[in-house]
Amino acid sequence: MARLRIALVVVLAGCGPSAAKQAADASEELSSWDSTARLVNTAQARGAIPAGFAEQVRRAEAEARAAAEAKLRKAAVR
Amino acid sequence: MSKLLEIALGIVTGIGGFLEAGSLATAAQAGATFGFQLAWAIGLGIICIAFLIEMAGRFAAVSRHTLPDAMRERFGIRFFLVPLVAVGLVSFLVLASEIGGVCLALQFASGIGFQWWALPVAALVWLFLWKGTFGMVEKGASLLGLVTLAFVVGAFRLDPPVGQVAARLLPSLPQQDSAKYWFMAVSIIGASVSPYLFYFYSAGAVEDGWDVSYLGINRLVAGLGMTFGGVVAIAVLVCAAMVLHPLGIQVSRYEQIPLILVTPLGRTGFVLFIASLAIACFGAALEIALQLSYLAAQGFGWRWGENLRPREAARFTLVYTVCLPLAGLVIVTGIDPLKLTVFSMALTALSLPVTVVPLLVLMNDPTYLGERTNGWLSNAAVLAVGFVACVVALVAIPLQLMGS
Amino acid sequence: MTAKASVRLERLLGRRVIDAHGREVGTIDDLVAEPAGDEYLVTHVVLTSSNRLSRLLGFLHQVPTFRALGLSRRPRIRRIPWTWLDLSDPEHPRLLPTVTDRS
Amino acid sequence: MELGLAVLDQQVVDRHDRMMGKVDGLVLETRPGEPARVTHIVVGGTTLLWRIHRGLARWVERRRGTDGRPDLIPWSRVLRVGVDVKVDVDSSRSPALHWERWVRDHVIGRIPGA
Repeated sequence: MARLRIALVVVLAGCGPSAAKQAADASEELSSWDSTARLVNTAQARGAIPAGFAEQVRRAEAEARAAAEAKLRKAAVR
Repeated sequence: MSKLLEIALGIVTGIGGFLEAGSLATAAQAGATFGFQLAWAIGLGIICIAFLIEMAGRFAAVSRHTLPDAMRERFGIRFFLVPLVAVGLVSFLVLASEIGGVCLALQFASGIGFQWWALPVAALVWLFLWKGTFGMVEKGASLLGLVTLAFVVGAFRLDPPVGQVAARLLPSLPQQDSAKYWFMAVSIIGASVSPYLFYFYSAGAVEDGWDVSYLGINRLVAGLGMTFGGVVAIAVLVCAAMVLHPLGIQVSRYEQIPLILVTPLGRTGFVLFIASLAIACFGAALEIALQLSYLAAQGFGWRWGENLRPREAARFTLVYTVCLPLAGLVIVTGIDPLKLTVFSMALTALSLPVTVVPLLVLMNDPTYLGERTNGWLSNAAVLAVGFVACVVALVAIPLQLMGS
Repeated sequence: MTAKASVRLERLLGRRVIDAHGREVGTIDDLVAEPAGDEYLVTHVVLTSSNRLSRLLGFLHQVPTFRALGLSRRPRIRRIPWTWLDLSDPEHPRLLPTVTDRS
Repeated sequence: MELGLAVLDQQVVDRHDRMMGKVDGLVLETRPGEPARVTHIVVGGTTLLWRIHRGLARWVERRRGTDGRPDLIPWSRVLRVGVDVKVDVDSSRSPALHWERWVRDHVIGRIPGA
């Protein structure tokens, strides 16, 4: 059992995402939010979504951006 | 009630009751990230759940036993504890996810943060169960759930390449990001094959007093209801694939999901999305909370029945009375409901062998089913999906946890 | 065992039975009772293997798919008469010395 | 009849067909050199806990100073063994339903509309 656990940890550590992969993920996340913002702006301009909801998406965007940027910095340090 | 009406009602229940937080979130994420490519996972999940629902109904109609009751008497308490704990734990997490779904719908509509809604929503679900009857919970929620057909309308409005979607019903290997791909695949399968679905269905068949004359209805309802229900989930995937995928938008927050219906249907789409999310998740929360009560009561021999007055089935009532506020509290903590949902679905996939193999042992036991034991196809199909999903989940979940 | 005593069936199930030489005979899986007038009398003890893996394989043997794939094994079951059991210590059932050499 | 398979863990219903628990245990009377006799079925108390984890059951009994008073129903009161086990008793006074009554009187019954 103990040997199995050690093996598992080794395998998982080996498969863990590299710094480069993490950075790529984070920048993908940022560009995803760029597109989201554009989509929300168009929808709001069309009157398809209420201003309150657009505001909620922007708040979510800000939070997600902050997290992704922190990840980018961390990846750069590594 | 005429049989034809019952079949129709059963299929409607299947359609209206299919979509819930898990299938909605996983299909939207998959469509956004991988386009149509993961449609096969929904298809596979539907085949598996249709077989399981048919089995649960057949078992109830022929043996007059509910599943937990039969598992306890057939396997003894120690072995029964394994599926009991697995199904209970997974169902509880899914319950929290559904409450989260309702709360988000309310947040989108009102602007008040979702955490604030968690306890009121849990209380409202509780009130419906406290006052309601089984028929109301089962049929009422599903009829209202037909609003989720909005996704099918939205998908057609977007004019998707039907041939391409159909081609993706066959599994294919990912070109990139395989860790994410397989994690999403198992989450989708877990969302379709939630054990609460067939446990609830079996309890319902016993509550409604099914006998062998219902076997034909059961087969039709399981097959057609789940297939049409699955169409709704595929429609969600198509909407996300058409709206979000070309823009490179990945669904990392719930707030992005309404856009898949706003783009084809405008303001109506926004309203329909909120209604769909709220009703589908509320209906699922009712069913799951009730199923947790059934599970405990039938496993331990307590008096049970949603049609009894609460004081006539006190411990049965106690289970949902305790579980609902606890599940509400999970959401109050402010945990990301989308992450919670998707993770619960992956865990469901992981637990499939434990939840499905005991069921298959029962389904092959002539002491319960006489001549009507399972055919080779149902055994093989369910086992194949269950074990493959579990093995993939075993690899994909740790990878996903490390990635985020 | 001299006079009447009572034992609990549920606490016997799953117990390992050893013979008079301390060798393991198996695990108590069930008790067989026959009707006698208004009563039920326990006549036989069903023993299975004590090995966890072979019990799991025996469990899976009930699903035809596992049988077809060879991923299961027919459980090894023996029946012995109830009167062969020495239950003077109900926590540690043994075979009576007189039958140990016969079995 | 295999007692573990056919009787143990079956649903128990009283003479009015009201559910009162599962067959958590069976009492056997042993006599030297003769077949044992089934004397009682046991419902409730710590019986089930003994089967799940012996140490835990022992601990609970020591802490609470009681075995939770399971209902010992004489085998002569068993009316039938089939889909469930029907017994000729009135469950409204059975100790097997101690917790059901407790929950009813102290929790659920206190909520308006119960």
